Amino acid sequence: MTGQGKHSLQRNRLYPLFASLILLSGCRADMPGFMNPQGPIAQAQRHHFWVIIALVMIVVIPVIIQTPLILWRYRYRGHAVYRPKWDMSRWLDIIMWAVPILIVAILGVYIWRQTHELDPYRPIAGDQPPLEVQVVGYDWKWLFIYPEQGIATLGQLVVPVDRPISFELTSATVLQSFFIPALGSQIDVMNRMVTRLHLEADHPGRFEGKNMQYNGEGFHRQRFVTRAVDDDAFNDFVQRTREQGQPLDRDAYAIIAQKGDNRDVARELGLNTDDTDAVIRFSTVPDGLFHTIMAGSPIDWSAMTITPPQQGTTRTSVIGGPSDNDTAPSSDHPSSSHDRKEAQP
Amino acid sequence: MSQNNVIPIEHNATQDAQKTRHPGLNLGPAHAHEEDTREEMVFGFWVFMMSDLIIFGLLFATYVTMLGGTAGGPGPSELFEMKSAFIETMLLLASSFTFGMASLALKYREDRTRLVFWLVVTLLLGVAFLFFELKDFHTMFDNGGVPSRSGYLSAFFSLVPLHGLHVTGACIWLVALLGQLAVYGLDAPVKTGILRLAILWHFLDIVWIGIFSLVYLGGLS
Amino acid sequence: MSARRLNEHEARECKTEQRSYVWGFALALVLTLIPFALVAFADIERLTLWVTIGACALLQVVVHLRFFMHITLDKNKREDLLLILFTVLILVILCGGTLWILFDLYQRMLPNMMP
Amino acid sequence: MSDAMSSIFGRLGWDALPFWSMLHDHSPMTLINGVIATGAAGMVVLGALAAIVLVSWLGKWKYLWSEWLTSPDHKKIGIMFIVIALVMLARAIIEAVFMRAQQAVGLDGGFLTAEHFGELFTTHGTIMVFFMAMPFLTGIINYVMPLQIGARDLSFPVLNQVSLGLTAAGAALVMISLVLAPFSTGGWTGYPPFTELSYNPGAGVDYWIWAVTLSTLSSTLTGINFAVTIFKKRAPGMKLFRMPLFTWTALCTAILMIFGMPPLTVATGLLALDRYLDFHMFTTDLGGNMMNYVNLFWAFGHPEVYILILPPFGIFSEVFATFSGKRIYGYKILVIATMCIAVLSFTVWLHHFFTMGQSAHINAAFGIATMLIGIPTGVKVYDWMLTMYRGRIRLSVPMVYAIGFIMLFVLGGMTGIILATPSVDYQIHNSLFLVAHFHNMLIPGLLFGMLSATNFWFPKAFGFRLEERWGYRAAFCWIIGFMLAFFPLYVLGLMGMPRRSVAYFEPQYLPWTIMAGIGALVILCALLCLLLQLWVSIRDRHANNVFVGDPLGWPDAGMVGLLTAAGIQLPGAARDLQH
Repeated sequence: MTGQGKHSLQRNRLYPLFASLILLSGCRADMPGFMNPQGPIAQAQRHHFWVIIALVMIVVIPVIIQTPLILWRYRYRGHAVYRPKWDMSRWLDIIMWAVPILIVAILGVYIWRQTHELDPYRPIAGDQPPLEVQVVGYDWKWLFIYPEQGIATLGQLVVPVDRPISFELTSATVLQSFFIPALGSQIDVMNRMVTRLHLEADHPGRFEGKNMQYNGEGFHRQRFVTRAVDDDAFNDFVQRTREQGQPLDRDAYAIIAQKGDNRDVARELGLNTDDTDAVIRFSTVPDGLFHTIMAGSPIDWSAMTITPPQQGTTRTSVIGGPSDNDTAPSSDHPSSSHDRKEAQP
Repeated sequence: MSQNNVIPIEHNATQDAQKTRHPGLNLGPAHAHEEDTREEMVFGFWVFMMSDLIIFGLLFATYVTMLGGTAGGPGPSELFEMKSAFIETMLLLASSFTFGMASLALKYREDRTRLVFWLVVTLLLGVAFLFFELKDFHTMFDNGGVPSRSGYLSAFFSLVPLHGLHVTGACIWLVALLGQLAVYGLDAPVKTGILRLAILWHFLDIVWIGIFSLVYLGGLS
Repeated sequence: MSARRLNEHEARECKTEQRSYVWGFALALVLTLIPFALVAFADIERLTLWVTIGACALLQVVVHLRFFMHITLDKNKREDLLLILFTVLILVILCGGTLWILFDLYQRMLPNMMP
Repeated sequence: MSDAMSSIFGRLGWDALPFWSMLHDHSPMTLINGVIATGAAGMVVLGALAAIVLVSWLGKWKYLWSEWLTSPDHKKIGIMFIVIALVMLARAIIEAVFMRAQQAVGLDGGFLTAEHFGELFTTHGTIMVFFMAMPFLTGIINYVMPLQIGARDLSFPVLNQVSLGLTAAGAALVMISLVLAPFSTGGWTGYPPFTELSYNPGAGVDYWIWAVTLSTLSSTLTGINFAVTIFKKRAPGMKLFRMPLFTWTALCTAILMIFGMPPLTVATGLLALDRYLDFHMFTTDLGGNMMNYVNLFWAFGHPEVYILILPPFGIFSEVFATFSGKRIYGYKILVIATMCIAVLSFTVWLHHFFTMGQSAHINAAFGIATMLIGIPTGVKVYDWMLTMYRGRIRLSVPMVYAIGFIMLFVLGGMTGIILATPSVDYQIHNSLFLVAHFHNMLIPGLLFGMLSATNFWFPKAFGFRLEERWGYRAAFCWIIGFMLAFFPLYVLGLMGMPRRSVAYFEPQYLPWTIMAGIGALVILCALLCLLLQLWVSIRDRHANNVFVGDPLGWPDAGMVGLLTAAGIQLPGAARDLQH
């Protein structure tokens, strides 16, 4: 990825300095994570990462270089000067305290500003209003609710490119940590609490998403794919989900709430599960589902209005034309929505 | 090993033995020898108390953060009674004073009768405090204030009964010391024991100041 | 097991110390009665009430330390005074930090836990 | 009958035995894991039996009981602490090798079940912190510090025995968990609500709570003992600012133990109340609030980090001075820096949970406070370099560890500053980058320090030197193994690999996990070298005797300082060290 962001200038200057680390990290082009950022937040984080390394190197490099030199020069059998009683030098002391204090002062100002700028609660400015996504962590899967669109997905998060995404997150079970490394910050999710996160993707693509906080034996399987697509493809995804997804009703929810990963849910729902990226789409979601889960109160299905399928026009304004960027679902599972080999828009 | 040959270990016994060299409670001129060896014991106990104080402090902070966690259960205004809190406070304060009298009896007169008298009074006050506290808890339980009801009540029952447990421990220690007094007389270990118990007793009274101010008065106001 | 006879100096010292205990008890009593009376009888604003209760409690702690536990500014008590002050510093850091962090967290994600 | 059984065994059933599931389920995965678990349990049982048989065969029960187990002597208690630490170190390293081996083949598979892996990382962390690091440094301080200040023993010898007993009991619990019922899978931090009864009803978390609480109490009492000893039992003339640096760091560590351990006591105590008495401190329902657990745990956890690292700082100060044949550079500055670190360590604990959702100004404040600690630490590193400067450096075994420490520790410091930056921490929190960082601090810092101290002071304790060739081999294996095992984890962390995951699905991770696996094997070699070093040294002990014609024994730097303070002239080698 060649950087196109605002920080590209500094990066170009800094990177040759750290060629060794980049070499260490191997083939950068397909390196997952924020070293290969796909959004402004991750890009800024990579930038901070290198700035801090550069500043701290002022203290670290002399130690790494001088220690072997001292070892050689003052070796026991050497003939260098020997001053066993020398144990104080005012000037050296002043430098030794002043340099780190200065570095920390610079870092302190820098950190104060960057921490506020990259606060996950802080909305990202953009031309379009942010896309609202509600995330619920289960043992061991993530449910994504699109409240404006009235749909939900499991195991896959589809977001439009270049549009800020505003997440509200909670957990239906224990502490978890929601993380899409290529896009930016992780944030803890906890039952009865709502955390906020703002991200944006500026390149289309498929990125790994995961849980970072251990929560039992299925922890390593609690993954999802983030697909960043253009607006048309996103609208198409919404449309298709409304038409072909299955309702998130009491039975489906009971399956989700059990322990198990995406594949287990797909199997229980009777979907084809030979894929590691089992993707389940829900055409309707009970209103206020997220906050009910958050509060831990039992979901009263009868009292909740179900968004009627295929009448989404009342709830959304962004349905585009039927341009078909997504592959069609398999014909023998009309209600399922596996898209295993999506074409990249 | 070698160090024993060369290092004089003991403190100079004559070195201000008459003065009270250690802070807090101390023995008087009649106890010059114990005064000299007891210093580490008492200082160590102070350090232990300070470590304990951190535990209490964090439980106080936890209690404050859990004030909102009543989960629809009973809160402070429904559960606490001003009268019993006041009685408990008075009992504990009085016991602190009577223990002070006991310390004085030990320090100056080495008067066993007077010492035992004040210690017994202190013990009775402590037991009375515990009785009222338990009665309080009983009332709370009757009114639905059980720790499993809510996070708030859990925080309450991890703070206040811990103080009660300390008082119970102090009372048991006091009984043990009275026993030692009866069997061994007023020897050095018993004297330092009384000193340390006095520190614990006053310390528990200080913790109770926090409890009645923050938990009871704060909750009732 | 009769009491030891005190010489004149000791007797005076004993008297002084006894008086100090009584003083301490009286002060502590007053500082206890004030907040209880305020909560029970007075009808004042909550914040003022809390500040008064807190001030009385702090004063009473000082009274206990001074009169019952004999922590003074004397040089030979310096070690314990420092120990206590250091403990107070750590307590302030830990408890203050706990309250700061948790109430901030409540505000941002758990508003119903705000008391 | 069944009532009696259940009152004895509680929730324990036959399925608590490690081979039980293997008997009923014959799938390869269960078999492999059953064999591993049974092997571990067998080693515990056989090890205990072997020890019993050996002592009986040698007829040493009475000696063991009266000279060691009931001895209040600080030197013997110190040595027993170190023995516990070494046994637990061996176990935890073997566990680490299993974990690294699993991840080396863990691309969508591997040979360990997730449950088993969870127990491994939990026991590894718990053991390394509470039953390796703490006993090791407690043992060394116990042995050395009273000698350095000229005290005959600690202030409270019986309390010292109690501390040893508590630690031993905790370590025994962790060992028993290999045989009866598996350990917790909640990690060494034991975050609720995962460790609450509703999510984790088994005995594992209870093992964890009891083991950790016992160790915590032990450390609190030890801290009190050390602090009072240093304040009250110094020999005349041993003013505070004449104390050897190791004693200074011991004092600061003791203070941190006294004030840093109570938060953990509170956290585990409240968790225990939740589990046993149906409290709701950290539950998800009824007003419980797990964030406070995290807060309390790290209010302990950060001072703990400095409890672990300060004594090695002191040890390295002595080692650098001794083997450079030179005075320590900037004694007073080092003391002041140590005290700065000790106080600052109470102000930074939030950086362990930057991602929990608090405001940016809190994150930034704690991030900056964290970086402040970097200042005195950096000064210390430069002081050590200047101690070597213009000296005559002998690269003995303790010095090799010290050099490895100084070079690797600054790298760990750098990654520490990176992690202390909240905006970057949002990326690498909970990832293997973090794991690499704290191993980078604790292996070159704590472990190298302890091994350095062992090599340095062993002759003082036993009268003969540790053999050098195997010592060098162990040291180099440690340094190389550390780099091979943990530098790849930095890269993996940057690629977003979470810690504690038994398997992964990104093929890009594979080369790095394999490299880390090889590193773990090298570390295993280092452990073997250590054992061989001990064995060879004991075998050739007469050749390495240091007490020939030297009535003062082995003069360590601290002793020299002490003797000088007491105005005593030293013969021979000791006098060289004085200048």
